[in-house]
Amino acid sequence: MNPVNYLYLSALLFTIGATGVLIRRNAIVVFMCIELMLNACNLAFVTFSRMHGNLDGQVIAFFTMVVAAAEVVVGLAIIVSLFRSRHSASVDDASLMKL
Amino acid sequence: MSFPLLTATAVLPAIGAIATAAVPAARRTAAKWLALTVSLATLALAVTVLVRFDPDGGRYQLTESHAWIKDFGVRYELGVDGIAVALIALTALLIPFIILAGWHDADPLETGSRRWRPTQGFFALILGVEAMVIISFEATDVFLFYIFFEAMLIPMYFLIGGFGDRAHEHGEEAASTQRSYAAVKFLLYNLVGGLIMLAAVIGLYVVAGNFSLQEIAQARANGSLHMATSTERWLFLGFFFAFAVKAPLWPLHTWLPNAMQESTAPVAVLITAVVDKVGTFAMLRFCLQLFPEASKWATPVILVLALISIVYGALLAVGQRDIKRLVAYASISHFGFIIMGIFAMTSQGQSGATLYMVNHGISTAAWMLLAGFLISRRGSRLIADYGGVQKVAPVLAGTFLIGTLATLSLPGLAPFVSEFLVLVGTFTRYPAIGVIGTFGIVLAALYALVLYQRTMTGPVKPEVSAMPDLRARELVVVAPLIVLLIFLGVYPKPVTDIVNPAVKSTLSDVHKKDPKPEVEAVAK
Amino acid sequence: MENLIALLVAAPLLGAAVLLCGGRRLDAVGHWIGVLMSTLSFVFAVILFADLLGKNAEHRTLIQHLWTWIPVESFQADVTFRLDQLSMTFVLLITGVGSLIHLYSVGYMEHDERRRRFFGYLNLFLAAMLLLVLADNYLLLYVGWEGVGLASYLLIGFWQHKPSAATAAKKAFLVNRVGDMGLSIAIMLMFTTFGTFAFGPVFSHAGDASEGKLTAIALMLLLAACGKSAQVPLQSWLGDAMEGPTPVSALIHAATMVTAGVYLIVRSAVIFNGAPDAQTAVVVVGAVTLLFGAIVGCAKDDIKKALAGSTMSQIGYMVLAAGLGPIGYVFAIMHLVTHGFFKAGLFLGAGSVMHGMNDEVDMRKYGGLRKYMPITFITFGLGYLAIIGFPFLSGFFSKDKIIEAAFAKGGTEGWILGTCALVGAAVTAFYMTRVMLMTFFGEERWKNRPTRSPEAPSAEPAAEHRGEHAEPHPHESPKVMTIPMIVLAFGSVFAGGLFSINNSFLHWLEPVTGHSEGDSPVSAGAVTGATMVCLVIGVGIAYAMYGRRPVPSVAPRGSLLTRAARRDLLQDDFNHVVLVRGGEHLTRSLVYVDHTLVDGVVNGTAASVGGLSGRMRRLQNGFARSYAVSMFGGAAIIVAATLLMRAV
Amino acid sequence: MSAAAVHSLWTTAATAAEPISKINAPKIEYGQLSPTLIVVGAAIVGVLIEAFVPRRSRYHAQVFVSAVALVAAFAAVVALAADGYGTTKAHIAAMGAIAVDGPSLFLQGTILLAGLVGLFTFAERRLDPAAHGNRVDSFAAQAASVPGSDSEKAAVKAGFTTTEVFPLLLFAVSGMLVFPSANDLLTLFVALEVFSLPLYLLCALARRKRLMSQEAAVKYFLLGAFASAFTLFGIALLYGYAGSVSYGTIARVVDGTVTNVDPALADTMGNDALLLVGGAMIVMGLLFKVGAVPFHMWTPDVYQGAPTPVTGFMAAATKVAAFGALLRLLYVVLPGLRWDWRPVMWAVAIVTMLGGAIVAITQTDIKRLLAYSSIAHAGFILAGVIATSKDGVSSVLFYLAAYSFVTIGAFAVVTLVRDAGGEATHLSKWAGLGRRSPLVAAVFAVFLLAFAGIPLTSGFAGKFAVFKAAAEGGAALLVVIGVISSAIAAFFYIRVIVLMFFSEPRPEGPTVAVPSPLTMTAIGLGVVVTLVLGIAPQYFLDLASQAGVFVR
Repeated sequence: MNPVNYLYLSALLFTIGATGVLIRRNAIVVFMCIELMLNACNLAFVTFSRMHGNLDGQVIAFFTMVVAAAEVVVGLAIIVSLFRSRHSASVDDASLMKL
Repeated sequence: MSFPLLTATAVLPAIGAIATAAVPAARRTAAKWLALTVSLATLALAVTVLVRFDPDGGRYQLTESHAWIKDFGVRYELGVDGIAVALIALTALLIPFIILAGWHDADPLETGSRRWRPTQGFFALILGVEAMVIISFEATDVFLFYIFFEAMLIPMYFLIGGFGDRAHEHGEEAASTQRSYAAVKFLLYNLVGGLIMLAAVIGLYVVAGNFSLQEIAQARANGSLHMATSTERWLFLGFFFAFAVKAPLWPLHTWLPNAMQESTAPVAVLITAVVDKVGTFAMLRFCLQLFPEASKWATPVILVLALISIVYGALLAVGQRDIKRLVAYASISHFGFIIMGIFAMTSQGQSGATLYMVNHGISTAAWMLLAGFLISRRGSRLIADYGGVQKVAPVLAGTFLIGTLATLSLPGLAPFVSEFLVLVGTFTRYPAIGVIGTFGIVLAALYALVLYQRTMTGPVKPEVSAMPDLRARELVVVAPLIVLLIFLGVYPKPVTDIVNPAVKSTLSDVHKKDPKPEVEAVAK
Repeated sequence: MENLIALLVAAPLLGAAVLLCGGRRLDAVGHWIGVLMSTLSFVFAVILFADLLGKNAEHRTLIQHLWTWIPVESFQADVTFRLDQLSMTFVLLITGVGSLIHLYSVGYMEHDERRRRFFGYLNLFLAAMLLLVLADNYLLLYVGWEGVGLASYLLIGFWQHKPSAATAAKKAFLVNRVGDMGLSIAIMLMFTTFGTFAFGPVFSHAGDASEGKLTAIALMLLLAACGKSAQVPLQSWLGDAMEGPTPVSALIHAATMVTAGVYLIVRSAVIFNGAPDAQTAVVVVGAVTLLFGAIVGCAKDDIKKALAGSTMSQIGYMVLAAGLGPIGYVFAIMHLVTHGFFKAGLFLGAGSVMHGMNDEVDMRKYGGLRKYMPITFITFGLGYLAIIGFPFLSGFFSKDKIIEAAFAKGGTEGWILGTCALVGAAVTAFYMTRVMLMTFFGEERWKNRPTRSPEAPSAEPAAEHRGEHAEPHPHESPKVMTIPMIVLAFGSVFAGGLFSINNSFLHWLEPVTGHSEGDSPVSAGAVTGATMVCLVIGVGIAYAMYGRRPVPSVAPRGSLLTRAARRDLLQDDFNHVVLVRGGEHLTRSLVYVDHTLVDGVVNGTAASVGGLSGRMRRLQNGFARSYAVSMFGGAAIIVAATLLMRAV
Repeated sequence: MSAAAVHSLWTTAATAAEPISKINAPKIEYGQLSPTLIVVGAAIVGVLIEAFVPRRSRYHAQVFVSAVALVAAFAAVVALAADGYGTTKAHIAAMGAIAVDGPSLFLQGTILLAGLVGLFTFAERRLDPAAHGNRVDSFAAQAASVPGSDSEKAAVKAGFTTTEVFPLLLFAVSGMLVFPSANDLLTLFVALEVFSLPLYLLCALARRKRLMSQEAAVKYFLLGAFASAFTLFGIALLYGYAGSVSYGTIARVVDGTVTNVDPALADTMGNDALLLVGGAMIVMGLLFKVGAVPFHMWTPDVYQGAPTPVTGFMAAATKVAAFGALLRLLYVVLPGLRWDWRPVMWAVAIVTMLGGAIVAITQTDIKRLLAYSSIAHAGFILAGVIATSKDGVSSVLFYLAAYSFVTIGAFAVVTLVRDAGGEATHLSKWAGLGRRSPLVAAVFAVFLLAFAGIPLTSGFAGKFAVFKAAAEGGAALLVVIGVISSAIAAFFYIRVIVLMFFSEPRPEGPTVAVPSPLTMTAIGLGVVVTLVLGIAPQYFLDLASQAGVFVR
């Protein structure tokens, strides 16, 4: 099967993730969508790695996972603290600062 | 190398400014005296420059040159020609009078914090402006000039916005808002002009590769530096715009009335008699030398604008109800004459214009300062609030009359010489414009005499009936100026001798010759 | 001997400086300093005159170079004096009459606390006037020209507390400025034509210049002359100028300054000779003015205004003569001198009358004064006879010559001008007789009536000291005032004759102005006869109107022409409507434009940027997701753009 | 372990020439990476301090360690530069992962100094009134406790302070050090995350106005993660295009000067969409960090919400690092694409300059105002980036150095103006400050004038350098627009000055706290640098122009 299809898939996932970021209110969900985008990237890396026949892409995928994990740590910390002080995880409620 | 006289002339007031600002809050009088002494010392230095300058010598004298910012092709290059010398002398001469006239203008009304020192600030700022103006007269490096041309806006801005007339018809709150409006207007106008010039300066660098006036002018002359016509025109416009804002030329003039109206009389004098001269001076030195062709290309338009300034300014002066605004519009009209003389491209025109800068400086100083004394007595700037002052304060009225006559350039007083030279110089090349320009002298008589009549003559208004006559300090300010007006009106030769050679070489830069008369009546 | 010339100017100038800067401590002696200085100047003049007489005609030109004034390349203005027959004549007239009027003023201004200043101004005037006639180039002449303007401004407005005076002064200065504009343009034209404006080279090369240029120069000079000499259309200021103290009217607005225009034209004779069209303009102006002035003179009830009208008309004669070219130059000057005597005399007389009548100026409130102030009556009467051209008095000779010259111009032109001059003579006779009769004859209309309604402002502050609202007690003026009047009366009687004895005056001036006898269609005798006839007619009508029946003490409504004439033939109304009103509207609208348009554009730009800012600011709505949208959109655009770049 | 290393491993395996057991260890030039390593080490030490040192002495220990580390790292940078690594010995270190050359050293130096000055403002403990006798800094007593809750009160009462900010600062700095010198896309990405994550946290740690602070952190985090996802996808695409993430290789592939093209590479090379889209997405990620329109929208909110010391540090250092990376990317990786990305960058630069300046006019909060001004400045710097010339690089370097000090100084001044509710950031409260405390007002005025680019300040020198480079690069239009927008910008800087000096002080106006020597140093350094770089910039311009060459 032509690896290019995986690229299409990753692009699709990425777009889905991006759309999710744009339309979902709940910070957690938004964050999940971002994770989805990252994983779309991973898929792309691996696919390209396969196409070019070198390992770089696969190695990068591991790096990405680590980074994603770190992001989760930081992100959840922030989001949770926000949730605790506002009792809501909606990104739209967090709009004290504007204009 | 010899003693850097020019640097000293510029640095002394700068140091004086810092020193004055450093005087402790309690010692206000000390600050005043310090400032006065420094300004007088500067005057002494300026006189030394005047003496050391040899009219028949090289074009730029007392030159200094040091590397400064290599990457920008900027050098610290100073040098003076006749025109610069005359204007430096004027500046150094006027500052002491300005300081003396503004002796009490900055005494604090309310005490802010202990560290709030308006008086020190006022005089320090004045000295700072003097330093920057002088160095921009001396700079022969475009970039160096530009820097101070721009930088002097800041102290001026604080002078305009920070210090106003004591009494104000609408109360202090309104006054301060109007003041800051005027200050912002002043700063924005000039800043925009300056930034547009900055673009042109950068362009000049891209074209020429350095900023040395002499090098570029020589390169232009011997053709080693060729500019595309369009480039030259754009650059010229960039430079001219900034100078036209500063000068100010119609229709870029509207900042001046506000600025002069809101600031105290001495500061108003500083604006119109000293700072604005940098603009006209720069037209003469930079526009014509760097972009001769473009200057000639733009001449017709500029002359028309100058003409409009003359008539328009005079007519608006007639229509004013506020003494200071009237003086401001009169100045606009006068600047029209100066610019007309510069771009007439004749030796009479340009010598006249240079002379005009000096004379206008002195006459406006006298007129405006007297107006300031008048205003400080009655606490109103409205012409309608005065009348019959001549009866109660004859000396004030008499000196004011002389200032008035100088403004309408009565023969025998200095401004007449320059105004006539400008008109003749213009007439020889553009008769029509010259003729229309002469209408200016009628209008000048109109606004000047109207002001005098409404304030000084007629029945004595009760509010002015107790008005004291000129005090000793005020007389000390005014008398020398008036003497100077008369002297330069009767014997302007010393100035013209210094100026003529410089004008000659400027004209040779633009490859212009005076038109020949129809009949050779005088044997050459 | 040349070095004396500078002293002529220096003496009064010094006087002025001392008096104006001296301060109150000089109040006691100030007036005498003034008199001394002017007399000193007169003495120098006499010495120089003697010296000139000692020389033969062609060496009667003295040049004194003082210093180089404005040197800019080819533009070389020097401070140089030139004393030749023409300027000598003027110098004598100015210093002579000037000194007399200084003396007169000592008495006339006795009660004015600002007398010192008055004499300072008078001296200033003398200096400027002398500078005017002594200058050797037009630019220096211009200095004197504006200098006298300034002096007249100061003196007309001497009683500054009166708004009318201040306004009149300003008006005089402004109208003169219009004339000065002409002079400055003329100078510029000379500079472009000849490369100089010094008398010598200009006159010697005038022939080489194109007629067009000469005409332009000449017309500009004429404009200047109109301004200074109150000729139509710039005559409007002279009437108001009578707001000034009477000595001022006598010296400046009768004898000397107003004749400067004539001096200018005669001085520039060479240029005018080269520009026939300009000469035509000159004669037209002269003729029109002499009738205009005369008509105005007939209608005025204010004695000074009446005299002012007559001055206007007499100067009209002079200008007319000057316009005739070499035929007339000499006689223009001659009439100028004689007029200087008798008109000054008349004004001083008028002043003396006012002095005695609590500063009343309305002739309808005079009458029968001859027995109260005999000296004034006699001197005034002699002046009167002189001005109407009574045989063998000064006016007779000078005016007669001018009328002859007018006819001598030849052709229809000659006839027209001659007729105008004759009519003028008749009218002159009429209005002067009218003045004479209303003032010194008839019943005493000032009896048991305060001369002034209390609300009307006093003409002179001095009047307050003299009990203003009381019934006047006409009395003769003190010696210090009468002596000058007597001297001037002598002048007005004999000067003309003196000049005409074997044409001494003609020979004196000829070298400067040149002279030519025109070919007159009518004999000199005929002209004289005609003049006499006109004279008789004029006097007759006047006597019929004002001698026979009593004069109403309030002016009758009068005919349309009379009413127009009272208002200077509506000249002021025209000025007011066209210039003043129009000017006001113009300035007001310009102020508006400056505020809304010029300033508005800038403020508008600023405002619109601010508005834009306000609108763009709303995009920052605080919602993280909308920020993400903008990022996403931006990314999309960038990607698309990059691809597009490659595509195209 | 860098990608190149892995690559070599794979190929050896494929050719099967040698047994797999033989792995040649990567060669790391520790000396040349010392600046980064020092900072990272210190950061780890900081973490240990948090773990083991008793609370009361943590603060001093942390400050000491951080200061020493930053100074030492700076010294190391200077040493390297002196050793000629900036110019002659410039080369690629750490198996092609890190470039040690002029720009990276210059930027690292700048970042370290900015970090040091930032550290001073972090460590300031005199501004906030002592809570229950404990001197406190401007960070939350206990980040975990809910705002307004009892636990928070308790924490405040106990005088807790979040000393973790210092290791966080160090981690951020270390990431920033790597960011501009990264020589392959993977390192770039990792560095990006390494300095972003600590900043997200720091933003959330304000002592007062904690809700706003947390909100700022959330926005910054979500948008930042969003942007980095784009970057990562872009990296993926570029990798797909070139078959490698090392700058050199990609550049060669882009230029078509690559050797041994295998069929797969030949296949992807043909597909420019990969290259263009990938490049665009990476650039977009970087533009987000520098806060260029339209990726700027986080800037005002985050700048306003974050603790002011953090804002100052962030505004300065992030810009430096991000622009460094952007320069390297555009000059080393994508010069072959110049004709594709220049027009786009033109557009971005223009909208950024104008947008920033225009929106700033109507701001009423000093921190937001400065945020927008930083956006406008990003636009100016982009103008220099676009020049694509040696002058362009050096001018940008100079501008960044000049700008960062002004920024930190300005925000440091903001921390001084306080009222009951903490910092008084609303402009109306600044009215008449010049009357109350002329000195502070004057200093702030100097910074504002530098922002406005008035001659004799560093702002002018930088602006001139950048515009000059742009003009020489044939971007005259850009210069004109830049000039216009700086005219607009001047308007609101002046507005603040007017407010401070010409309007009457309010009775209920804020007080100006007298800071400890730390903040004073920060501000003083800002003023000095501003004036020195304004009046005698030559030395630093030389430095920048020497450092203006990338190694590839």
